[in-house]
Amino acid sequence: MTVILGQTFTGISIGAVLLLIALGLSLTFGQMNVINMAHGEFIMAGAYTTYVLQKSISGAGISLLVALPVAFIVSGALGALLEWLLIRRLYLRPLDTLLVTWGVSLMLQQLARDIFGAPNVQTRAPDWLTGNVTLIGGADPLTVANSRLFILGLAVAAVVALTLTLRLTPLGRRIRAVVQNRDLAEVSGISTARVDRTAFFLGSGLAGIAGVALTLVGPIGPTMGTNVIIDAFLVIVVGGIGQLKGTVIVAFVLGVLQSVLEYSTTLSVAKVLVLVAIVAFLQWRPQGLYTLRTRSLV
Amino acid sequence: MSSGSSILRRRFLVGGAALAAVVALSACGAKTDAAGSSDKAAKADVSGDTVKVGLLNSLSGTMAISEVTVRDSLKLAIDEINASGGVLGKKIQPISEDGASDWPTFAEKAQKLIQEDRVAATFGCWTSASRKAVKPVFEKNKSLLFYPVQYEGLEQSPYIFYTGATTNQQIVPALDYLKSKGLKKLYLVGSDYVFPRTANKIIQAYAKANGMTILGEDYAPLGSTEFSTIANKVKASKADAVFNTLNGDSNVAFFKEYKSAGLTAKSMPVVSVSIAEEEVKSIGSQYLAGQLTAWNYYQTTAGAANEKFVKAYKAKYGADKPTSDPMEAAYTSVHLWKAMVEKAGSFDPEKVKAASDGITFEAPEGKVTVDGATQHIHKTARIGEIGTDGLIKEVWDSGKPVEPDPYLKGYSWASGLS
Amino acid sequence: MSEPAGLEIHQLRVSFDGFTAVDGVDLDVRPGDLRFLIGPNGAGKTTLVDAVTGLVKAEGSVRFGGAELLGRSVHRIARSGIGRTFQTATVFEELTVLQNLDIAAGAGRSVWTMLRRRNDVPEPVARALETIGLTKLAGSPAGTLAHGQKQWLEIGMLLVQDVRLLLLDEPVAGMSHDERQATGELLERISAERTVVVIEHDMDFMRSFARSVSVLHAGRLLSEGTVAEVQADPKVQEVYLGHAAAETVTGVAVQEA
Amino acid sequence: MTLLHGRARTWAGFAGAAVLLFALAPLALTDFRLGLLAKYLCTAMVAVGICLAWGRGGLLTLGQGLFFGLGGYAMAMHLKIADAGPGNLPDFMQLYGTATELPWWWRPFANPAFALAATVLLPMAVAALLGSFIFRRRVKGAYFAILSQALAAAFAIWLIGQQATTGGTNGLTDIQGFFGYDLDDPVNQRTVYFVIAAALLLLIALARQLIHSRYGELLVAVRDSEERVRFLGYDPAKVKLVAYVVAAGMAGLAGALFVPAVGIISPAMIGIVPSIEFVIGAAVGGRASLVGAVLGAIGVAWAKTALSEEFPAAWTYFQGLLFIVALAFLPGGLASLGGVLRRRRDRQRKAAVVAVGEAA
Repeated sequence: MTVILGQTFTGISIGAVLLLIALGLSLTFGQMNVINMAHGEFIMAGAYTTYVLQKSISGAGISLLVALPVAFIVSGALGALLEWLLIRRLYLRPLDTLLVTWGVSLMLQQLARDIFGAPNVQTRAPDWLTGNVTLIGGADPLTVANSRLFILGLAVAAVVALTLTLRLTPLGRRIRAVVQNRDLAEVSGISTARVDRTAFFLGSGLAGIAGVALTLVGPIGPTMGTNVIIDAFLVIVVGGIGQLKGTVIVAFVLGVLQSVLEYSTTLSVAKVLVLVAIVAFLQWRPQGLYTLRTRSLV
Repeated sequence: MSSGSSILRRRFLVGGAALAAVVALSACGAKTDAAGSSDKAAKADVSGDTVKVGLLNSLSGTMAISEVTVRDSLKLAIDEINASGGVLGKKIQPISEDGASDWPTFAEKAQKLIQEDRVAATFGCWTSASRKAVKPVFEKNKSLLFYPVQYEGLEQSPYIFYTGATTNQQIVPALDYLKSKGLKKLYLVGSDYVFPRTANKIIQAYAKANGMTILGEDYAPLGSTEFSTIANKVKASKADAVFNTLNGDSNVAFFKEYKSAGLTAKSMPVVSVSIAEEEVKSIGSQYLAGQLTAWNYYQTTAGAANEKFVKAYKAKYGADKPTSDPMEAAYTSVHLWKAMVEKAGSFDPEKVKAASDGITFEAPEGKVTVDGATQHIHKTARIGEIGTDGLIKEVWDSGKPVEPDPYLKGYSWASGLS
Repeated sequence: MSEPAGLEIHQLRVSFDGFTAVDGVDLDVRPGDLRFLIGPNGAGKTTLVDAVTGLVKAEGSVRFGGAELLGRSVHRIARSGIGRTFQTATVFEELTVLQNLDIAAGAGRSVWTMLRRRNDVPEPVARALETIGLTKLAGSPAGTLAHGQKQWLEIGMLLVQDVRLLLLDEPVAGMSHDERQATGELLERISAERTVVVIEHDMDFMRSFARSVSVLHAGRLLSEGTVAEVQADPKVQEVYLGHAAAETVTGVAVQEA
Repeated sequence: MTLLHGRARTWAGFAGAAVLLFALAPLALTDFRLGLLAKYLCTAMVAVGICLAWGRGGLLTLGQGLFFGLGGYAMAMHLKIADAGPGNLPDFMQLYGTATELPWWWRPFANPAFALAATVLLPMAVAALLGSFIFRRRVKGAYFAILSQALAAAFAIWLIGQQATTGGTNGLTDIQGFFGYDLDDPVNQRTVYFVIAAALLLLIALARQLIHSRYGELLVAVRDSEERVRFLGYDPAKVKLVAYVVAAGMAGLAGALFVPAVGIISPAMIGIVPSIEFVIGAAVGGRASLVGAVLGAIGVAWAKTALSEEFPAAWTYFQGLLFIVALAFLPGGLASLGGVLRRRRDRQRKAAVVAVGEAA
């Protein structure tokens, strides 16, 4: 029983990481239909930002908290720059975007290698994040790592913030208007180019925040982005493009599925099974968990 | 009615011309080294006053995190040798190639170094997969590879010198150490490739013969960074110790998760065979302090040769750069090659091989001796404990260099392994 | 050439997420008719055509030449002799006019024929080229055609399919006066041998060429008859009062509605 | 008249390519470079299929590594069994495995005819199975692309996990012979190259026939407007399936011939990264043009070798830049360069004419 509960919690924490990684994509890929393979490198930029800040700010806790907004801005700015330089030329060719941003991703990885060195770098987690909380005591205690709780909290906060931004702010209304009907938005006086760039800034900024979170659980190195990028795309695709709630549900479901399967088999087998399950699921619901119903043909 | 397709036809013709250009370009690439030799054993080019050697390491891709430091260390050794007059009066000219963490690329670059650059010897490779990929290339071309990383044994190529530890110089001593400390229930965690799988087979056989029990065995694909479930399994097993054969990135995630699960070096120590000073630096002593590693060299290893090596390395690459076992083995391999060549009086691989037996070198890890029969090295086994300062402190050593035994022929419990 | 067939729609109902777009429509189009389907935006005209062609799920009954269509897949309905066009012309822009027509003519071809090159111009294709007046442009990519020519090509593609019923969604939207006239005459020629249903906003065009008219409003059939009968119907006048003028002006801009 | 002229051009093109591949390249290149060219030609064979499926059919086949791997492993399994000799296990199984006899799913590959057929038919069968589901459910665009990647990744992870029977991360290495011929011998290596070059020309001819057939026109129609094709009475799922399956067979054959050329097949040739690299070659050259895709694949593979030899520590910058420039600014690939320049010239000329007209 403890095992099942424990694995469920582990799954939720894996899901929280997946959610944070995928959240930015739900804007850039989900809303704007841009397949940005360099998203992983924006996550990497967030992680390196944490590393750099920790060199100048001594307190591990403070530097981590400072890193959150700074990484948001650093990765966001990188994203906006990429949008301005390349992606805006490619809005009508989503699949070309994939290959072009793949090239960008290669270059950013090499850049990280040249700036920070090829080996991974280290960040210190504050002491209040390295321990764990006991949920159920006894001989087989059920514990949850503080770092995982922090990431879960961060993921929930990010989802809420993103939802509120899209629902309540004028910017959010503009983004939704552009997503729903670009031409109509344009004739209504919305600068679609500016909205695109802002949305890209937000989505990439969220990748930066995910990067800060990843420093608590994984390696910080030039290839850290490639390790997670496909998982993130799968979450969006299975959740349904343009559907935030789909992304949230699927991230947690995949996390729990992975952790439960892994406990009874091995990591490799669990990964293969999850991938096969995803392929099978898309046969059943080719547009993902939630779909936007439209009358359009395409 | 064929106006549409005639455009395509014209393109095809244009394409033919472009193909010609491509072929011409690759031909240009080849011309730099003249003589399109169809001679099977490409002879090393030692005609000038320099001798070329190949450095074959992953400078991009996932393995770059480890292999770049090996290349740096190789370059240091070459600089030292050139500063003291070179080999047989010739300066060494290193040709660096990127294996790109991709095994077929390793094979391609190895072939390029041997056949196009006509190097006298090649130094490098890290993963067993890359070594397995290049092994036939070196054997077919009768050219030498010096492989500087500890590995799973069970191999003895006539054209490879293994300057890292084989299993009886690292894994077996580590098991002896655990046994001597009364840690008898083990959990095995490794990356999913040849070295961990073979190492764990050896550990299983050892455990069976020595009254130890293996409570679980888990593998993660190379590059995996999600270890919470494995940490849960390890914790639930209530093992005495964990034997860790994870490689690269995975270690970082594993140790972060290990600490988060509330496991410590006191409650359940981890013995790692792929965590050297460089990895400690990237994981953080916060997560590693007190954990054990098994190697043949640490930055703190005593001796004048090591002081000189560490000083030279830091002077060349920066005071914050640590030295580690694979870097030391790489550094040593160049010096061993030099000694072999000088004893043979020739760069010819066959003569070098013939001269190799008994060659010694005062390496940073202490005196090492080449075993001509296996082309492995006599090395001292060492267990170290990771300190809060990120350095590894030796807590045990084998006292004298251990004779290499890649097929574990001298261990009765290992008889069924190969 | 096969005989034209009629379309009998009975109590057709289509709903999306609780919104009923077509709400129990009965429609009887006789073989050889040139029927215009009019109505304000959101009346359910396009949805009705979608339902007939299998693009959206619907309840009720749609019979064509006596056979039930509802529940069949899109390409099967197409093979039974029904062809349609869309509000925006969808021809294959990268293929030539000839290739467009050849593909349209070839749904029943054998695998062997498909895998070989096309060496001549099939007879029905040549005839259709003549009918739509694009013989001279046969070798041009469809993407380079003028707007009106694309619509004609689309109609030509239906002709080579040998469809017995053509469903045309705003065929003259965005056309010049001359092009409209030519299109109207084309439709008259076609309807001699086939049944034609046209969704249209352009009232002048409707008055000039319709043989019969059905008026839809809010998913229901409001009125049916000849042009004169429908125009005289007070219900139609009520719905169209003030609408008609606006419709003809904005007909193009609101296409996506 | 024009027809004859066109045919003559085609034959001239093929003849030229044949002279280059069979006469000039072997004369001009060292054994090593010729071996590399053989490797490039294998990626070009994959590109032929990608040109058909993606360029003409609009299917972004981002998982060709899966089919390349199936073909490669089918061939390598046979060669390993043959190397080991009758009754013996392949070397890696003796080292890492526990079994004393061949696993059941290895056994059919001992038969050379079965293995050869499997290199092409196995990928095609897998593609047919996957495709019939995927296309009937109308999975397309980004979904199809990501799905393909997931499949390739799953296959690679599975292979890695089965070390005892697949060689794991190492893959199948150290392949010595090719149907009785010693691969050590440079003459035989050369023959392998000729086989690959001939296979490539054959695939190009096959793809050309398909592209210029009625099916080829229909495929383009499906790419441009799938719904429209459906209204014409075709089933687009079947049309796409044919292109997908043919492309898979080509990738399988490429994988099979890659094995004797390079002497190794490993999961490193199958996962996400190699799958993207296959597509990029075709895209840089020009996805819709057969010649463009083939030359693009050869060119990109060659550039990778040349750049990494010249700048071992910085070549990925150049590679990334190449992709960006070629794809962001030349959507039709290098094959469209001529057209782009011609259009620009025409526009300028037209502008000039207008200006003159206005002036008059």
